[in-house]
Amino acid sequence: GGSKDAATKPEGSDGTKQLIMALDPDYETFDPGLAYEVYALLVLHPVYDTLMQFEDNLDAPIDGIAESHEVSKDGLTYTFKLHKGVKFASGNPLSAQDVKWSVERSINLKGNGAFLTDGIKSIETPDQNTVVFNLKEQDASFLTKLTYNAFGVIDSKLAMENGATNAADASTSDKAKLWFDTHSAGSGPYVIESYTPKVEVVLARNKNYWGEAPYYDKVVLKAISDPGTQLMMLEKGDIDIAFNLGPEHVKQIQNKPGIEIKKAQSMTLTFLLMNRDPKVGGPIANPDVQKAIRLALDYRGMQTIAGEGSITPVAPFQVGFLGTLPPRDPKTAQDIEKAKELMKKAGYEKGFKTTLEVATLAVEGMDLPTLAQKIQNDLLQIGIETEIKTSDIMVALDPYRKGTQALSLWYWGPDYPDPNTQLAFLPGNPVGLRANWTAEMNPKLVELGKKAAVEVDKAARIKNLEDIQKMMDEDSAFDVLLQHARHYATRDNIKGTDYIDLYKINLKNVSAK
Amino acid sequence: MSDDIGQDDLLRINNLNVQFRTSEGVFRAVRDVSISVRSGETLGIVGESGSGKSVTALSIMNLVPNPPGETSGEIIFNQQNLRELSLEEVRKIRGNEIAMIFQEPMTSLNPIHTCGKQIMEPLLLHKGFSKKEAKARALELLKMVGIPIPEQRFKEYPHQLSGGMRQRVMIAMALACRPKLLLADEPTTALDVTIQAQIMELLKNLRQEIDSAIIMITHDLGIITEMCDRVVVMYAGQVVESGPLKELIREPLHPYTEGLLRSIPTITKEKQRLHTIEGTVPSPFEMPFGCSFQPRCNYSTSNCSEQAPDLIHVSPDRAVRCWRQVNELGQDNRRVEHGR
Amino acid sequence: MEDNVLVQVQNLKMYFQSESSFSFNKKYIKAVDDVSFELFKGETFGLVGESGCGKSTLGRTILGLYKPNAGKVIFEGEDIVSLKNNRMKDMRKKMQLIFQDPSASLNPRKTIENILNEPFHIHNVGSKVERKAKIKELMNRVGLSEYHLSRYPHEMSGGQKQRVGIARALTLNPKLIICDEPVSALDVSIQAQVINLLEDLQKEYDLTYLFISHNLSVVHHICNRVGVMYLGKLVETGSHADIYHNTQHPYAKALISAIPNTDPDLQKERILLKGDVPSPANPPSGCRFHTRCPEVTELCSQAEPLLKEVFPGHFVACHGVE
Amino acid sequence: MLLRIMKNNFLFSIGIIVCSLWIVIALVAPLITPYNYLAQDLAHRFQAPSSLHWFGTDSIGRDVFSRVLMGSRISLIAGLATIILASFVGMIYGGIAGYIGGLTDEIMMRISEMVMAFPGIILAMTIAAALGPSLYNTLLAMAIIWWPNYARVMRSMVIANKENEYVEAAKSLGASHFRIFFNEILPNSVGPVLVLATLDFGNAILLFSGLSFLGLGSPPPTPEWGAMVADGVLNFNYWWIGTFPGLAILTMAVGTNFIGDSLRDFLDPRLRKEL
Amino acid sequence: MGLLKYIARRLFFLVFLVIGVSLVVFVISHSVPSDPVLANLSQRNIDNPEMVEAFKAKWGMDKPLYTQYFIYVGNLVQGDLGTSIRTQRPVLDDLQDYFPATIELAIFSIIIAIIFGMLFGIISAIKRNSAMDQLIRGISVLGVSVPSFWLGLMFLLLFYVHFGIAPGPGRISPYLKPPVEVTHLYVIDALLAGNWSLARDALWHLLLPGLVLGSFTMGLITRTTRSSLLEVMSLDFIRTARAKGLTEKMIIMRHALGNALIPVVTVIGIGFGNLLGGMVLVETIFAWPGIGQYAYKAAGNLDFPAIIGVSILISINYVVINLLVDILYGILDPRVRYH
Ligand SMILES: Nc1ncnc2c1ncn2[C@@H]1O[C@H](COP(=O)(O)OP(=O)(O)OP(=O)(O)O)[C@@H](O)[C@H]1O
Ligand SMILES: Nc1ncnc2c1ncn2[C@@H]1O[C@H](COP(=O)(O)OP(=O)(O)OP(=O)(O)O)[C@@H](O)[C@H]1O
Ligand SMILES: [Mg+2]
Ligand SMILES: [Mg+2]
Repeated sequence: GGSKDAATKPEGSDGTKQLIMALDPDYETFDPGLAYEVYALLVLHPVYDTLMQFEDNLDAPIDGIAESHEVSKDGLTYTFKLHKGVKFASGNPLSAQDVKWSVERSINLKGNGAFLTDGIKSIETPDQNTVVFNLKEQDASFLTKLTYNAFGVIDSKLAMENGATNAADASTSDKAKLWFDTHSAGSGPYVIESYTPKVEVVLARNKNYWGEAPYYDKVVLKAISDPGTQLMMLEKGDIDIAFNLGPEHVKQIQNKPGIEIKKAQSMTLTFLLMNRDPKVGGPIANPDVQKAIRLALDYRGMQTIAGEGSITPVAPFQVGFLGTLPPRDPKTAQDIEKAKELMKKAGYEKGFKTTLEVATLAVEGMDLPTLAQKIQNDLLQIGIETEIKTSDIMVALDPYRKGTQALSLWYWGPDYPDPNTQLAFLPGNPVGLRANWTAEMNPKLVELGKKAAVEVDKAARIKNLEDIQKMMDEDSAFDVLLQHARHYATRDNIKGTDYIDLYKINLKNVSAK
Repeated sequence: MSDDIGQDDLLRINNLNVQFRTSEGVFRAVRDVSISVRSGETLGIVGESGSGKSVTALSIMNLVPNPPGETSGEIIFNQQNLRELSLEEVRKIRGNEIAMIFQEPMTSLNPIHTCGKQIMEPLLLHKGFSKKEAKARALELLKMVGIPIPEQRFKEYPHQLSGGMRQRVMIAMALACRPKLLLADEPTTALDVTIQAQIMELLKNLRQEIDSAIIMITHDLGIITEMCDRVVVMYAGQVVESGPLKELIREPLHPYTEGLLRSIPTITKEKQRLHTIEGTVPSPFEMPFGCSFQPRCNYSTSNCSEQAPDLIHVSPDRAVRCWRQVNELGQDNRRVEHGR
Repeated sequence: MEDNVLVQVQNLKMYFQSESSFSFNKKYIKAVDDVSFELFKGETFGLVGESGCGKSTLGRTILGLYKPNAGKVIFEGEDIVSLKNNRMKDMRKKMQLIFQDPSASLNPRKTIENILNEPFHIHNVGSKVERKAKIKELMNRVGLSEYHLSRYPHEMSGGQKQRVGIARALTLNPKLIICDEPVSALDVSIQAQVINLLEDLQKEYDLTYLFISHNLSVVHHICNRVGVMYLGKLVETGSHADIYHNTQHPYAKALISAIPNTDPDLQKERILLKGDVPSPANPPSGCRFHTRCPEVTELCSQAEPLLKEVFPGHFVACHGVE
Repeated sequence: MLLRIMKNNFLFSIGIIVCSLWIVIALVAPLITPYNYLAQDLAHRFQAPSSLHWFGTDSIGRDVFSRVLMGSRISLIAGLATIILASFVGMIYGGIAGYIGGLTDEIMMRISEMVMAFPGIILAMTIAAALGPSLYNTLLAMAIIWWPNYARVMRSMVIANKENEYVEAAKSLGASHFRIFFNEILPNSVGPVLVLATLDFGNAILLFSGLSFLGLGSPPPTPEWGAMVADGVLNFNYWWIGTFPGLAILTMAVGTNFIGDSLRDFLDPRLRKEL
Repeated sequence: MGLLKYIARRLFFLVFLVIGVSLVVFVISHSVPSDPVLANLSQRNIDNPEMVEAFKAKWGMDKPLYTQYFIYVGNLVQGDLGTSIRTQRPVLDDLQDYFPATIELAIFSIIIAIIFGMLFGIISAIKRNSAMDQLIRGISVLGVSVPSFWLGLMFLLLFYVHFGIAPGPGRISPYLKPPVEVTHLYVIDALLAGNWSLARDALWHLLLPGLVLGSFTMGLITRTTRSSLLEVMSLDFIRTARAKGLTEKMIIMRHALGNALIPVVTVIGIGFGNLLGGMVLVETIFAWPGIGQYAYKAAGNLDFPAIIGVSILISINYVVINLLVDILYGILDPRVRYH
């Protein structure tokens, strides 16, 4: 950091101001048309401008590179006016054609984030500064989707010079991915200066930036997977932000000078999947057993493990989204007696044995297998004996997606910041089906879900969503265990480091105090 | 005590004892051995495997590994008791005044140095030669031991040489500093018959040239017969008989020597049934009481198993360790310490 | 063929490959190269020569332990080289081997009794009682006591171990015993015991010995006929007297003159050979001995001399001998 | 013999004492653990070592001391199983290669060399990732990494023993290959392999703990030392969580290696005389 | 001449090895229940058959197994290791990025291990059975017994966190910029660039991981040096040297050491191989951006092109090191001739 005292950390040799952030990144590419990892936007948001963006919170997207936008009455046509005189970092002028080219490229690359563009019927550019999107059907979350890097505006001239294309066969003919990994073609305040996988990404100031210049000359994102290491380095002043800390780590540095602990509500959920198919789940498939399990768990204990600030939503809808009910009271949520009764009713008074599958990874600093052991412990109280089966996430995904896990522990992050993304958990929908929770099993809930997806009236939407949650509290193949808190820490001489789930930290805003 | 020892003795070993402390127990490999060698003379030591021949030779050089070996006795070389010298002083004698040729030419040379270098080493060490002088002398030595193209062999490594060649290199090395005493521990046993003949011939010729005393250790009586002036016979760590070659061969006094001589087939003898010494050499841990040879001896009497005989002189030059001789000599027996 | 021939060796060749099987140019060590001779019933045939000249290989090839590259070994009229497994197994009973190193030839993990029982097991002969009786008899015969039966080889002396080896060779009543340096590892005083034992057994069991040794004095003592080998070739064969008193081949002469002599009064002229034995991997051309021969002529390096009968029963392979 | 070596060798004695201690602990672990090694107590998580919890408590309030004690069982079993499995496979493989010799030997040894060249831990990770981490899969992977060592030793032993005259004696008696191999060669060849296996025990425990550190051992809540150290890394600031299981691995490995090291010396005939 | 032939033979084996290794990984990779498609496509896209098809076509997974393997080997022959499914970069590029870090650390720690291992071993052998010997043997056994992941943790806790005398994880301090890459070895590159402080920083960062990584090899080398020296000291030619009148010091320096080092060279080769294996653990602890971490990630993602790539790289490395060891062997030991 530029303001840091030189004793702990010398400036860059030329006196440049630099921000060093340590994180355990998952990004694999910086091609805006392909990147769809959790941390992709942390890097790409300050590099590629989007039409819409979030500033401090996820309430509603605001204009980004668009000066203004208009939505047609039928909700099928979105018209954006671009800021005038914007130049890319290369010096090339930014025009509506660039926007159209970029989005078309994303569509045709068929990358992991391409589903965000699914609703687009066509794109028009009536003039240099106007872009018009025509949608196939109404989409209440379209503006939110526009904040993603799939809609990041690329310097099409520069990109094409380096092998990029927006042609229909782009998924095979586009050759620019490797170039994008170590270069950038955006108009944001930073450019990608270098990228050494597993080591660091260096962002440097875009000298041609059209907006207000950022504070730092350089932002270095160090890949340090181990939270303990991040913590040590932060303590030493070697880094400015330690982003992947567990709840326990921050406790250790609570009173250390020079460090500011940050805590925020993340949108990540951890939940228990309970299969509804008796062929897969055996006794687990019984709805009474599932309810018993929900009652048997010690949510307070789990929140202790997940760390301060974590809560337990009633249903798979994050607190912070529109229409989400207040979280469970962990003190009263557990009711062993009632759970035992339900077990008896289901005919499993003596309990049974089953397997609890869990991926070996940490969710927001909490080790999932540790949580699994807690669940194992709790379930023993109502006679359910579980054997934990751990596997690597990539291996575990297979049976999860095929719906062959009886009882498993999973996490979920929203695809885009809107409650509609959570409807996937409903019966008959993709996530619901992973528990073999089919539409016939709860037609009423399915009905409500369908209504929620198209409802545009805000009040009606809220009511609708609340009904869904209440119903899912009674009957659900999922038990939401936690909505995590995000713990991280910074040196106390920097600001603008508040958490925002989409970007993690909006690097555009970080500066010295 | 022994008054009949001439001052011309180059080496005199008095009451040498070597014992080894091993995991199985302590045993005496060399017991009360007394030997002397005059300068210029060749002394042969024969005896069965394990009878202590090599250990005796090694203890002259102070090379018996300690632990496990413990040595006592006197080794007087050139009027100096080697056992009382410091290690530093002994080193100055080793390889310089006393040199040794070992049984195994295959393993006794360092595999990673050239032959030349190994021959030069004692010269540089003891004689203060310059490298150049040492090399010249080494080449000379190689020629002397009958190695063709010495310049080339000089540069070669031991593994590039045949067994006979290696033994020649060993000999050249031992002779480098013109030692006064040369210990040859079975220098030909590992070699082929024709090569063995070559080496023997070489040693015989060299003996005249270099004028050093030689102790020749072997279990081949043929070699003894051809090379030696005097012979010492060892059995189970003791000297059992000693004397001038011809006398000893013609008229062995100790039953072991006698048996040994008669049990060897020779091409000069007529074909007849071989004489045998029954039984085997006793284990060093289970030495028989009394005379060590008594269990195998045809002449053994009750006396033999009760008390060990001393080495006695039957003539100024001959000694034997046997009760039979003691009894024959009657009261005249005298205890001696030097096998003459 | 005479009736009293037990084994007839004809043009036997045994080559070893010197390189690993992956290499491109294979080299051969011609350990035994075109050797022919006969063994008569009840005789002791001595085989002498320097180390590496192929004595052991020849012995083992005769036994069928190696498959020869060429030639025949006719044992009682049957060529054992071409025998199939089962017939070969039967044939094995008739021929046995005694080794040089008495410690190496006994399995250290078996008791003497087990070792001696092994031949019966393999050929499945005799009842338990019979076997036991036979073993006891043999033990007595080779001069060991019954209490040795429960011992392990390492608990015995070299001479005793060699006796066990001999007993084992006798279990199946063989006709031919190949003694590969049976006494060279033994101490002088024990050597005589074993030699006497071998002589006694020969008489008693009507055995034929092929006696390999490089000790010419021992061979002189025990053998009726002698063969001298040099680099895989037989250079001279003949009766005991032929070889020791009417030596023809220059190599055999040198060999005999090299024997150290135990009579201090006898001074004899020694024929010293130049240099070392060449490697059997690339033997010299012509007569293999020509590089060291004191009587070498021009012809020797060009043509290989054949084994010719120069006197009745006395064969020599040398250009210089008529 | 044992006592005699012990008397003369300080390190060996330590090794014997430490190993016996661990074996005793493993045998009686359930009887002496102060707490149930599975019992969670979220109210008392991350307790520093105290008189109540000698080694402190972990992230869900389990007693680290009890878990360390119980962990000795898995470590010992894993070490033993790997060694047995690997030496068994290696012995058969190496024995066959050595006995048959020639091209077969050449090919078989190239294959085992290939396995040796193969980065073992990556192989183990791949197998575990593919089949899912479990004790069996991990042990299997370890045995796959490990056997070529034994194959090599066994092969050289067999080749050396094959040349022995007693083998030739059996051959000349007409013994079958089967008999020669199993009766004459094998009993004289397994000794050094078994010795190597014993000496290798500590290494197997180390490798196993390394793999379980990477999350490739048996699933939680099994008290595996490697996994416990990993937990300690995760909860970096509570030093006791990782330190004590690490010390346990260390002492067990040191103990076996002290024994192995001294035995190696003792079994080397050249050095034995002087011991 | 003989040497060249020998090298040619080893290189021939290398081809065999590469094929073998790739085949093994290939077989494992395709006989496992998990599916790299699932592992690498987003949840949304998995549900979209078109996307899955596109993905499979892109990675050639729609073809039969043996065809896939032949395609792979075909590419391999042309030096193309394929593209990593996870990073979507050519595996060769990935390896070029990750391998230098590993090599730098490995070389550093092997040097430490060799220096200290041999020194300790020699002292220990000379002072056989003394307290010093027992101490050194204790240390060497400790070295081979200590779990590297744990030692790394302890080192960091103590020297970095607690005492603050050692640098933290990573190849250089986070605020420094890596040197211009020439050899990709930071220390050397920094020296080449004349940047002394950077070189020192990089070297300093090598210390802890280097020690941790090298501890096992050091113990091994100590042990081997000791026993090999003791063994050599009991050989006949040492007795010959004594008989020549050399002092003990001369005997050790001139006659024993040269012979004793021959087996040590083999152990160094083995140790180096071990280092690369142990990398996964140490790199994880020290956030070292090397091949170990890459492999760990690749295995977790069932990224088989990457796993095969790493495996081949490390196997080749193993063979090359063994080749070097053999050549060194020939230099140290004149008896060894490569026919
Ligand atoms: N370093 C040693 N440690 C223990 N015992 C030893 C040592 N050196 C020799 N011995 C023992 O001392 C005894 C005498 O050995 P020595 O080598 O002198 O016999 P030798 O007469 O030379 O026999 P050979 O003819 O076999 O060479 C033997 O029993 C031998 O085992
Ligand atoms: N199994 C084998 N493989 C390869 N070469 C062999 C084999 N056996 C013997 N040879 C070689 O064949 C040659 C003859 O060996 P053989 O053992 O027959 O000689 P020998 O006359 O018995 O010698 P020694 O007197 O030393 O016992 C030698 O060069 C030897 O190296
Ligand atoms: Mg000796
Ligand atoms: Mg032989």
